[in-house]
Parts: sequence; C-alpha cells; structure tokens
Amino acid sequence: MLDKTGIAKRIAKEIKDGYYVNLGIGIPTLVANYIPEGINIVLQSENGLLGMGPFPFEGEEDPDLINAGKQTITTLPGSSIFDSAMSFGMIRSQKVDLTILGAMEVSENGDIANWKIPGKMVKGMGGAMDLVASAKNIIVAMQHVNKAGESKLLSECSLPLTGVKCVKKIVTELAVLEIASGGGFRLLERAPGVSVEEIRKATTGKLIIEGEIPEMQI
Amino acid sequence: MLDKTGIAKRIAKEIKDGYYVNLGIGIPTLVANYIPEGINIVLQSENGLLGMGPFPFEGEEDPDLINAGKQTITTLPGSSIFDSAMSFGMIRSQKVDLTILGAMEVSENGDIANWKIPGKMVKGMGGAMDLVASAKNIIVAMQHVNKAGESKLLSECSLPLTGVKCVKKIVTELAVLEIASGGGFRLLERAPGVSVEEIRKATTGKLIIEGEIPEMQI
Amino acid sequence: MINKVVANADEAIQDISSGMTLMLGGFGLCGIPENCINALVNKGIDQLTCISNNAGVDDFGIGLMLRKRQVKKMISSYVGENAEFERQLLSGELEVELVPQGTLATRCMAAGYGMPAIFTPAGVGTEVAQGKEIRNFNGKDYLMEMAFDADFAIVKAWKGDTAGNLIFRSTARNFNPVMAMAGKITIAEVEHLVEVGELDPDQIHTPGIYVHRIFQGKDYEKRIEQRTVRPKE
Amino acid sequence: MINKVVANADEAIQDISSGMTLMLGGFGLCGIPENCINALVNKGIDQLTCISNNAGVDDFGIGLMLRKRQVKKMISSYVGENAEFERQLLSGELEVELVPQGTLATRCMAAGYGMPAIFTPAGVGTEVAQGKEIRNFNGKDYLMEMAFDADFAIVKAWKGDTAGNLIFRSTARNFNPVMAMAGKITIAEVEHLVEVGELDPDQIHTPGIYVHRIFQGKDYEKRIEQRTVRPKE
Repeated sequence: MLDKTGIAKRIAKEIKDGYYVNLGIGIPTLVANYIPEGINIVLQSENGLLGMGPFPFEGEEDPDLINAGKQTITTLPGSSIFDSAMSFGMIRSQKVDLTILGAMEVSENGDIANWKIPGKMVKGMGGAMDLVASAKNIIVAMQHVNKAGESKLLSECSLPLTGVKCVKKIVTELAVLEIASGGGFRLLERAPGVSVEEIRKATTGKLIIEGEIPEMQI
Repeated sequence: MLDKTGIAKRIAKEIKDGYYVNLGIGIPTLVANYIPEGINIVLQSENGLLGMGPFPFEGEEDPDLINAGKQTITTLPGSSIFDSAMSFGMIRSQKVDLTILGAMEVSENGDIANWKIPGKMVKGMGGAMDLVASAKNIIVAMQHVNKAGESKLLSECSLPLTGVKCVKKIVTELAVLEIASGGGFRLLERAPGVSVEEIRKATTGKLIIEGEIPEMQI
Repeated sequence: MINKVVANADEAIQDISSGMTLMLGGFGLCGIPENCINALVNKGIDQLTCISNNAGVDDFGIGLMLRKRQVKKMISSYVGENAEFERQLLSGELEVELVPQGTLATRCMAAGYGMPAIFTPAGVGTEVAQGKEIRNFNGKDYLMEMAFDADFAIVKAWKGDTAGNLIFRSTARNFNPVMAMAGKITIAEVEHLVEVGELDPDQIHTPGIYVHRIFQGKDYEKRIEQRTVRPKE
Repeated sequence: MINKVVANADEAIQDISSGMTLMLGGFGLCGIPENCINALVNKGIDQLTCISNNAGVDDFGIGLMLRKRQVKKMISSYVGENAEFERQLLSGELEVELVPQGTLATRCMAAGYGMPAIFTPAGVGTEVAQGKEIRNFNGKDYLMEMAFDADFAIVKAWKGDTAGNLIFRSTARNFNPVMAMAGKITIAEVEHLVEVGELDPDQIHTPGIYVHRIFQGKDYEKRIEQRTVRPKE
C-alpha cells in the first residue's frame, strides 16, 4: 500500500523528458519533487506561468507570483508569463503533454468527477473542466476508496461529471490502472504488498486482469 | 473642384479629438497631414501599431518598422506594438473610431467595392474587408467618376463587393455626401466652384438634395 | 497621444451604477484592482453582476463588496475561501454562475476581439453544457460559448502611461489583459503611472486603445492568500 | 528547461517535405524567416501550400520559392508586387486563396488556442462568404471560418532563448506570434539566441511551449519594400 508520497513517486515515472506538465492541487503537486535525474520538464500553472519553480525562501515571497493553487512560488531561468486566455489556449491546443489531477470518482470509460458534491457548497471547477476536456494524456492521482470505504473506480460516476472519456491512467494507493479502449480498468501494477484480490474488492467498475500483475517499482 | 490634397483636408475636418483612426493607402494617408491643431488622435496601422508617426529622417529607416502600406515609418511617445490577431481584434471590437479608405464604387445603400476587377490580376483584399465589416464609422475618399468618366456612386455596385451597408460618408473632388438611412446619397456640401447640377450629372445612384447645399469650408 | 488620466478611483468609477455588469481582474487576491474595489464599496451601489475568476476572501477583494451585499450575481470559476459568500449563496441572496476558467478567459477575449462566440471542449458532457449548442468539429464535440458583455472592466496593472498603455508584472497579469480588452469602458489602476515615451512599445501588454481611464493607485496591500516558503539552506 | 536548439536552418527544416502545408510569418518583407526560406529553396521540395500574408517579391522572400515553382497554393490576404506570381497565377500553375487579413490572423490564432472555428463579420455579403456558414448574433451577420491546420509554422523573431521563448521587435512582430502558436511543429529563427534566464519572463511574446526548434539565423538582409523618408530639417 502506498502513501501519498508513494503515489506521487509512481506517477513521476510516467513523465518523459521534454514534457510540459500541468499538476493539480494535492498529490499531483508532490509529483514535482520526484522527477527522475536527467528528465527535463516544464510545469505549467494555468494562472499564467510556464516554468514553475519551487517555493520561495522565507522572506522572498512575491505577492505577484503565485501558482494556480494561490501558493507563492518562484520562476526559473527560461520561465514565461502570459495571460489567462493564452494559458488555456495552450491547454486547449494540446501543447501541454500531461495533466495530473485528483478525482472523487472515475468511471470505467474514463469519465471523471472531481468538482461538485450535490448538497454541499460548490466552490467551482476552476480550470479542471478545461484541462480534462483538452489534455491528450490525463493521469488521475487518488485514493482507491473514499472515506466511507466505497470504491471510487465505478462503472458510472454518481457525482456530476467534470469531463467525459478523458482519463488515461489512474494511480492509487493500491494499483496502477489504465482505461481500456473498450472500457474497463485494466490493472497494470499492484502496490507493494497488495494482492490482486484486494484491488478487486476495492474496485466496483469492471476490472480487467490479464496475466500476471507485477508489483510496482518505485 | 478639389485636388487630392483638398479631399484629404476636407476629411481631416471629420476627425474628432480622441479618435483612433485607420487610414487606407492613397488619399486617406494624406489626411494625417491636415489634422487640426488641438485635435489629438492616434493612427492605427493594421500590421500591428498604434501611434504611427511620420516617415523617418533619411538614413534612419528601420526595416522592422513599417505601416500597412509597407512604408518605413516611425513610432511616437505612447506607441504600442501588437500582433496581427490583436490588431484585427481591436478593429472587429470597434475600438477604432474611424476608418478612411478609397473605393472603386460605392452604392446608395453603403456597399463598397474596392478590391477586385474581374479579368484583371487580383492582388487581394488585405485588411479592407475586416475594416469595412467592423468599423462604426467609414468615410470613403475617392474620385467621383472613374477614368472612363463613369460615376462611381451607383445604385448598385457592379464590381465584386468588399463590404455591404457600411459606408457612412463619401468625400470626392466634387462633394461631401452621406448614405441616407433609407438609402441614397444625401448631398451635404459642394466643392468650391462646383454646382449641384455638376454633382447630379456625375452621380448615377439616387442623389438626395434637400434645401440649399452649402459650399465646403476647408 | 490621447490622455486617459483621471485623478483617482472615485473619479474613475463615478458613473458605475447599481445593476451594472462589471469585470474585475485578478486571480485569487493576485493582481486585483484594490483601489477601485474600495471605491465601489464606499460608493455603496448594489445589484451588481461581477465577472471575476474568484470572489475574494471575507475581508479583502470582492469579499468586501459581498459583505455590503452589493453583488447580485457572481460569474466565476472558483469561489471558495469565503464564508460570507457561502452564507449568501446558501440563503439564496446571491446568485452564482460557475464557468470553467478557460471558458471565462476566452469569453473575455472574444469580447475584446469582436468575436460574438467561441467554441471550447470544456464542459462537454457535464452540467455546464446544459442549454448550450454542441457542435462537432473533426470528430470532437465543442460547446458554443458567448462573448461577455460588460459595462465596465476594472483591471490592475504594474505600470501604465498617460495614453493608457499597460504593463503587468509576473502572474498578476492573469485575467487583467483579457478583461481590459472586453469592457465597454475599461478602467485601469496602476502602481506606477508614467509619461508617454517611458514604456517600450514592444513591451506593452495592453495597448491604450482598450483603456478609457487610468490612475495611479495607492496603499496597495497585495495580500498573499497562501504563503508557502521553503527554509533557507 | 527543455532545450529546443538546432544548428541551423537546414537542420530545422530537414523533415519538411513536398506537399506539406507551411505557415510563414512576416508582413510584406518585414519579419520574414529569411534563413528558412533560403533553406527551403535549396532543399528543392515542391507542391507546398503556403499560408502567409504576402508572397514576397520577385527576388526575395517567398518569391524565391515561387521562382523555383515550389508552391502549389498560396493562402494570403495580398499578393501584389510580384511579376512571377502574377504569371503563374494567370497561367494556372499556381492556386491562390485570398483571405481577409484579419480572418487570416484569427484563423492562425484559433489553431493556437484550440478553437476549431471563429466568427467574423469580414467578408459577409462578398464572394469570400461563398459556401460558408453565416450566422446572426445580436442582429449582425458573421461568417464561420475554420482554424488553419499547418504541418509547420516558420517564424522569425528578434531574440530567443534555448527554451524557445521569443521576443519580436517592432512591427516585425505582425503574424509571427499567431503563426508560432499554430503549427503542429514550429520553427523559430532569431537574430539573437541567448541562454535561458537572459529574457525577462514578463516580456516574452511567444512562450517556448509553442516552439519546437530554434536557431540563430545569419546574414539577415531585412530588405525594405518601400523606403519612405522625410528630409532632415
């Protein structure tokens, strides 16, 4: 079973040299800490920055320089700043290679729900709907089950959707899965010490298990 | 009867303080030389410049700084540079107050033809179609008749159109006319020494003459 | 050049009245027009429709206008971190239209670029698509979204000149340039107002043609919403 | 940062082949990618579709490609000042699609912004509207125009860094930034190639994400098409 850091480390292995990557809030943000040596990537922050750097040193915070999570950050040599229209322009035109974000639910055809729970205060979708509708490659980082113990990998999402047929891969504390082209969660890897049976129990949607399922290498 | 300079001078009187103005090639370009004292305007050049200045001094030409007529020009304090999409963005959103351009024909409902003569090499419409389709105020500067002696103010244009129902006013060597809301060329002013009869003879489209027609003041 | 300078925020907003639609620049609390917001609060007009990516926090930014019940409707992409907002929303005092962030930005740009509508895939298959025209291009579905129509756009820039040319600083740029293009009347408050000729024409983000009024703001707080730092090594 | 540097124009265009669609930046002869055009001429490929506001002059710019009969079709807003062009057009060797200049620019921008189509009033009621969908918004007619689809965009900037960030100079900017966003692969030639960190992030016109290959060009002629001057007083 992985902790949040483990999920982030596993996702980091999906990132290829030369990628432009947009990281959502939460676990996805942690991914930036585990990019392998020799892999050069550029982080896009949808509020208008390419080349997001680390948090500033104490006392060097700049109120004019934040990321999409409203955290103070820094630029890097080669960074560029642009307005919100251009930012989502480059997202829509698929110049961003990979989007990593969290989810409340994912369905077996790749639908994602991550912005609204009926009856609760709705804060808004921010840039998530644009990102999921446009990205050519979307990896979801999330827990396999919710706090009530119910699977978040479903045959159909029960919550209002953020986007349809868009998720490519899911990394949870239990497993790595991809959305099969005909629908279904194809199990690719088990987390260390996790059995296929445990994954099967935690997955409500159609789980596809073909051959021996290897344990993740992190 | 006005010469080209006279037409330019008369049009210059139409320009109000605070106007952003786009000037076409030919007579319209001359208008810039006759802006009255105390009238501050900004010239827009659709290749991407606001605040077009005069031609450079000899030896100070900059190949990177041209106007839409491809002439070397200068900037002024307060000028700004932008790309072609923004340039036509500000034209389409009617931030440009006045467009002055030449024409081969104008019809009595304000249609304009100024880009193509069937059978002759067609060089293209450049930015003219965008300008005439978008501008809130369009003044045409042209000769009243063509080289064959035929009127260029017609009931309907015979040449392929550049835009429809867009011209507001016409200044020729003979007269100032406006397009009446119900159609027709309403005669506003006669050029010095030109009779209403001469204007009537030179105008094929419906000419509206109401009351005494004053002579232009230039 | 055409001079666009007004004395201060009060003069800049003097003809904004109750019931109007305003665009307000900024992302979170970053790059918001602090002076104009304060002037709007003092003016006390209400029934406003505000187009702004966020709604401020309880005691800063648009939150100040919410506290005085000046806002009838918010059009935003994300409205968290605001307890008063939540109270008004749940009680039905406040109307909210949630718009995907990219759609919000592009509907501003569309207004500034004279395009009545744009196509975006954002929201296809979700409740955002309800009642909207869906159109397929090259095998992919898009929503047709309409350009915004705002009486005033109020933006904040770093530097500006008397002709209304604007330069933004860092990620305080965000929605400001696209909103500056989109207002029927655009008001810009700047940290540094300079004479024409002091800004490089190549570096101007918003040409003065889009800006109707400009003034140098004062007492900028520039509050940080989430101060994240790392220790010095 | 991601390094986008290639050695020269020949390397940059090595996989451009006959029959492809290219966008070429510039307005008249101002801001054209001189090095890449020369390399395309030397490479000798043909049957190209070129999207460019103009078609150069007889002995410079795209005119050089026309002279070698490399161009099957020009998509431009204005193609005067070119006798060889005229000859090929009248003889039927060359196909030309004339597009209003703003439509040309906006169809580039649409591609770069992931918008499949845009609406513009330009050309309504003219032959440009033939076969196109017309749509009325708020009482005004607009044409629906499609985003361009180009295999390569080739642009020329003043400065660029190794990450592909570009800064243009004066009106040599013109179509270059919108085309840079629009190519499936974008090649930028620059007068000055610098290391990352040397360009101010706030002043970058084209972010490096849009640029796939960059190199420092050489021997720029920067020919002036219409030298207009006034005497020194």
